Amino acid sequence: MQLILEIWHGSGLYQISGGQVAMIVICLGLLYLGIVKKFEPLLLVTIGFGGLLSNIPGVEIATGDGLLHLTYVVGIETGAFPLIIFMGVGALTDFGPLLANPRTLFLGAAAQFGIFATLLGALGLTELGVMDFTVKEAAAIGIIGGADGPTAIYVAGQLAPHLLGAIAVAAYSYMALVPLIQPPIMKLLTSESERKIQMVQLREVSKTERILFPLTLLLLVALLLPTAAPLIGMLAFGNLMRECGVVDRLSDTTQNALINIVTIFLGLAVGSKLSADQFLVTSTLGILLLGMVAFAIGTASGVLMAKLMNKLSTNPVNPLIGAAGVSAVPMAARVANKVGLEANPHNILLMHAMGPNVAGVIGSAIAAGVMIMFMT
Amino acid sequence: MQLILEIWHGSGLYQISGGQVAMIVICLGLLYLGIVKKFEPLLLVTIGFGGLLSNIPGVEIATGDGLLHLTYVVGIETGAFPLIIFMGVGALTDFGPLLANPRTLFLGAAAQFGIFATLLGALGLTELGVMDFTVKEAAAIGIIGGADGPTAIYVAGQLAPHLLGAIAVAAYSYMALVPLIQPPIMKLLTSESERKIQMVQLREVSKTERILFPLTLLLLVALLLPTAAPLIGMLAFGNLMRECGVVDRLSDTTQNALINIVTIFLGLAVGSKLSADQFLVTSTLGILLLGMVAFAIGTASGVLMAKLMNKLSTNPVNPLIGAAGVSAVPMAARVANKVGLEANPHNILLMHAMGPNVAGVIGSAIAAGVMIMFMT
Amino acid sequence: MQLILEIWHGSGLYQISGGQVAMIVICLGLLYLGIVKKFEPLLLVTIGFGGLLSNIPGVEIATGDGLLHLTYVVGIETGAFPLIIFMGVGALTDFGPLLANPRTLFLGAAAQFGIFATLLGALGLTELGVMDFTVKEAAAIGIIGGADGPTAIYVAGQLAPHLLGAIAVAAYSYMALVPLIQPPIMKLLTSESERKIQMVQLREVSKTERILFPLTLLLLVALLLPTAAPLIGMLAFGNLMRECGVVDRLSDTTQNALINIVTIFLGLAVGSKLSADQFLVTSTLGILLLGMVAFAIGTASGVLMAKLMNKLSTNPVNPLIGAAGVSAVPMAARVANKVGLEANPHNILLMHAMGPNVAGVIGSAIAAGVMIMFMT
Amino acid sequence: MEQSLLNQGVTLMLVGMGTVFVFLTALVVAMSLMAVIVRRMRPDTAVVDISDEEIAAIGAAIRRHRCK
Amino acid sequence: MEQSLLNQGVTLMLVGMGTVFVFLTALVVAMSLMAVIVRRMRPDTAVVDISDEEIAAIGAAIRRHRCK
Amino acid sequence: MEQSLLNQGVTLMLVGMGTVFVFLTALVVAMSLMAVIVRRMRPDTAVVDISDEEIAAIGAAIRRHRCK
Ligand code: NA
Ligand code: NA
Ligand code: NA
Repeated sequence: MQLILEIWHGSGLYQISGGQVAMIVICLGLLYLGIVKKFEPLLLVTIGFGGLLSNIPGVEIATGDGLLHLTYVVGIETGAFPLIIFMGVGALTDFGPLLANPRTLFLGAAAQFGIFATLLGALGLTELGVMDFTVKEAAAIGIIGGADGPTAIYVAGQLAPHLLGAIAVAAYSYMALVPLIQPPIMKLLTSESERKIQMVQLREVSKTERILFPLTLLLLVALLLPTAAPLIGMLAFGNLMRECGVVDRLSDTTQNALINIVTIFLGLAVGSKLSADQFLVTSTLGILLLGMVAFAIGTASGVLMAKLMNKLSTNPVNPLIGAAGVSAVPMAARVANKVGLEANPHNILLMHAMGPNVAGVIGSAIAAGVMIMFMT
Repeated sequence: MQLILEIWHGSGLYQISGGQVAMIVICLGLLYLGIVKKFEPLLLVTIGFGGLLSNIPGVEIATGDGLLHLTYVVGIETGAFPLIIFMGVGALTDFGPLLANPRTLFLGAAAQFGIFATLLGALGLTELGVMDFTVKEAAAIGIIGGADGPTAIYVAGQLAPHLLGAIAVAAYSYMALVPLIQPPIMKLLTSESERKIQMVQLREVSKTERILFPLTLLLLVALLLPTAAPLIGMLAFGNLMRECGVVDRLSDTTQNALINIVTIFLGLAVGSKLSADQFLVTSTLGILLLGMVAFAIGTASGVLMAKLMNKLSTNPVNPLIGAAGVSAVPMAARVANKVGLEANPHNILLMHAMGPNVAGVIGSAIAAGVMIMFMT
Repeated sequence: MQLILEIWHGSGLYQISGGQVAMIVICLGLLYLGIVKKFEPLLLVTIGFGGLLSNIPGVEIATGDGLLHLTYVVGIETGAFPLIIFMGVGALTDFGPLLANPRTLFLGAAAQFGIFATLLGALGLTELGVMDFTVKEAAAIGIIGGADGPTAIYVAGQLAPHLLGAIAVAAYSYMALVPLIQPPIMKLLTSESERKIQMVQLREVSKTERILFPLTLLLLVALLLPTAAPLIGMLAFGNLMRECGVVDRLSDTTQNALINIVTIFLGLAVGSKLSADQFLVTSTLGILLLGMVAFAIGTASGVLMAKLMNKLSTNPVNPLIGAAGVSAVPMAARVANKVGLEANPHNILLMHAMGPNVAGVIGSAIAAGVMIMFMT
Repeated sequence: MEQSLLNQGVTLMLVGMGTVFVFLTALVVAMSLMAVIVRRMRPDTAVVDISDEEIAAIGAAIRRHRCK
Repeated sequence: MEQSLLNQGVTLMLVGMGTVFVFLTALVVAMSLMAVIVRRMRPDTAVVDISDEEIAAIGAAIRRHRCK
Repeated sequence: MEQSLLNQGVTLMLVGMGTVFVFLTALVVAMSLMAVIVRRMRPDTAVVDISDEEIAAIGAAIRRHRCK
């Protein structure tokens, strides 16, 4: 009898809190978005399932000696997982479109305005007494506007680990929602004739340029902004392995087994931050709201920058590709392409949009470096 | 001269103990079973070689800063390796036959009687003064009857790490011996006409059911028996990745590179517990004996449960598939199929036996959860 | 204004030292050798890039909590990475040519003279006051003559971690330079007629012999020189997985995903020792010089041993294959083949040279075991 | 009062097997319910759509990878 | 004197966006320079040689692996 | 009495090369013995059986994987 009572007291039904029930529903929602809606499934499925595991009462999974907590300590607190993912992203990324048209870097730069505007917004809400964010927290929230998952996780892990769950969920959710968030903004800020602008065919990029690019990028970071060097360095390393042509077996493993393994454990570890007591706080609401704003401002800034460039240059740029500057690779570039096709069914913008798209990855990493330099 | 003496004193010939010689012979025996007899080669080869390395005198491999000891600390003491293997098992397992015929879960439940009967046996031997096991040790020994390697290693690592070597060796050896241990018991408990029972074709299982199954399983564990959640959770996660269809690259890596890498190091780490001073103790003999009993009782319970179900239901079950309830996937299901073919050459039981077979994996994990709940 | 000053003070341009500039140039040189000259690209590209990252001023990458430093602590200080690489080498190595012609082991033994002669040289330079090496450091430097990267890294990590960068760079660079270093020595020590010696076709080696070889090797090490057991043990384990035929999925993963992942992080971790303050010391120059000498002496010893064997035996050996005894698999064997073809265009020595080539791997590991036994 | 080891064992056995059966019975019920609900909602056609799109996405990824 | 949070935010925004633009401008300049230099030196033919040899090496490795 | 560094080096060299040669000689002997024993026992046919069954098992695994 006493034993049955012990089982009952050990059961989830007895121990579960309302917050945990709510989080289980939220995590099932993330799984729904990932599986049925196919929104960033690699991360939403793993984060969502990690979140489920983290809200099971009465067992150490996301705490203490639990596997998810150990994974978090080993992989996220050290920064290792996001950096390895960045190496994988480098190995998967073709910087050719950027090399063919370096000007598009400015679009990737402009879109980072979303990051800093959101930082300002977070501090503004605090000043107004609506929220209560420190500067570090505001910076970590702002980076959602970078539309780059590993960068957001890396920065949040360094500056505001207690907000990491909400920040990662916001970052990946909004990256998935890019096809819904961006088009209205893009159409609002451009005229029909601007959206019809055709761009000249991209030139071919030589193998030598491809090999020298990651080295150039790294050296520039080393000289100008060393705090961005871990992120940019791993990106450049992955890309050098991809392009140099002599270590293809390492590049293949980085693009497949390694990035997949790290993605699984990164997702579970991020999920460990979706426990009810860490996620169900008022700041989460603020983070989700500010994250959305960040995406919108980033999109707008990219488009406006493209329009400004058209004012200053004779070689016109279709302003739609400016929206791809937020990164969210390759979704944002596809969105730019799709909106462009609506205006002109013969205008394929995809490769042109890949330039600002990958530039956005670099831009966010630089913005992350700025944040880390001033905050630590 | 003095240096040559130093070499002689540093040599294995000078330092080796009788126990180490015995263990080297035993480990060569495990390798023989794995390589020539093809008994569970993935584990017996790695455990056997790890055992060889652990009995080399005068060098830290399975102790101190040695690689095998570090691997043990990192992978087994934390529970990480068996849990990751369970994720891999989930990604490799098709729960379709179980979904098509949920009743077979009862067979998987019944076969767990081997676990608890063995626990009782171990305590009985202690009461009689033949052996000297604590309740925790008895529980860890009983789990051998679960016929599931990672579950046995996980439970032993939590409850009785000093017995882990013997328990793992017993578990994998008897899983390999299933084709020898089970048939006589199956034939003893069934009549020729029972063995000839044909079962109705399994219905098709929809993709939606397959996706919902791991989630249902996890939620039920969360509500009823949270201490089983780490094992069941990782199993369900692996299976969700397999079935959801949107993260195939993660599922493929889990089924291949990841589970292979972890298997190698799990085997070596378990082998580090085969050092003479840890393995050559009287309790090992008791463990091997009790493990054998556990398998036999589990097999019998599964068969008898099937016969009981036939008494209560009009839709008959071939009692041979009850033996598959011990798990030992997929060997036990193949044995049931083979014994069935002997009685009726047109009766293919394989898919029917896969139901109780995978149910046995879930059943053992639940039994493990019960043990851990009461012992820690 | 103050913030801009802060950015300037945080920039690399402000903080960089002359030594760091020099090291960046050196690392770009390593990348050039790896990418353009294709010298051991798997290691020179990863080490070179790791070295670049380590010389970025003002950010923790190769120090403190930086990823490369953590990787070094986890993978090299523990010895795990070189041991796992050795396992991979075992899984990639075909010991058939050695089994077909065991005599070639003597060539692999003789070539290790380079190791000990260099040790002596390092101590001699210290006695002369030119350099200042301890016995441990001299031993770690000598192992460069083993022409085996993981062995050199393993020994240096154990005996002289502060010299690891220079030793690893020397080892891999000279392994890559084998086609330039060896031929003149080989031609100097052999006559035209010796280089024309044809060798009898190798016999077929049975599967059983291939399976028993790694076990024989391990048992012999266990009995004679346990301090070599970690290295030889992992080599034997990898080779057993390769040859036993029942764990092909583990062997495949070891040969691909696992060794590739570890190579990437090993290279980065070694690169973390190329920071200016650790690499730009006078001892580095001595190490580079002595390493070159070690290679030359090892080559010469192998060739001379082959000539000695021809004096004592009626079944002649082409002395060119003696040079392959330094290991540097498979480059040294290819060089022996190429020089042989120059003398006799119909004489294919490649498979004959693979025997001493893989024997050299075993020989260096044994020499490493001797060093570690006396030094620790 | 201390229980004898054997008594503890018997209790554990009863409670343990009981828990296993209760859990697996609950799972049978849950699975049967799920099957009924799923078959009533027939969302499978939608799911098939997914896999088609997935295949296209994988194909695109492979092409992108090949023509680097 | 402590800055208000909002002031800090504005400063960070200006300095941050400034840094991003300075850096990416420098990168545009560096890339353009690089492109000019590379096109002047035309070392691409040499690079193509590399990949040929690589392919041969991979092929050899595969063959060696197969005929174990 | 402390040995000079050079003396230590000479001793290490002699002992080290001696050990390497002793070990590799023992290995030559062991391998030759092994070859003789193996050829006398001719167990290779049995081994070939193994690989056949293995291939079947792998084939089955692949099929199982494909028809998930
Ligand atoms: Na971005
Ligand atoms: Na079981
Ligand atoms: Na060597």
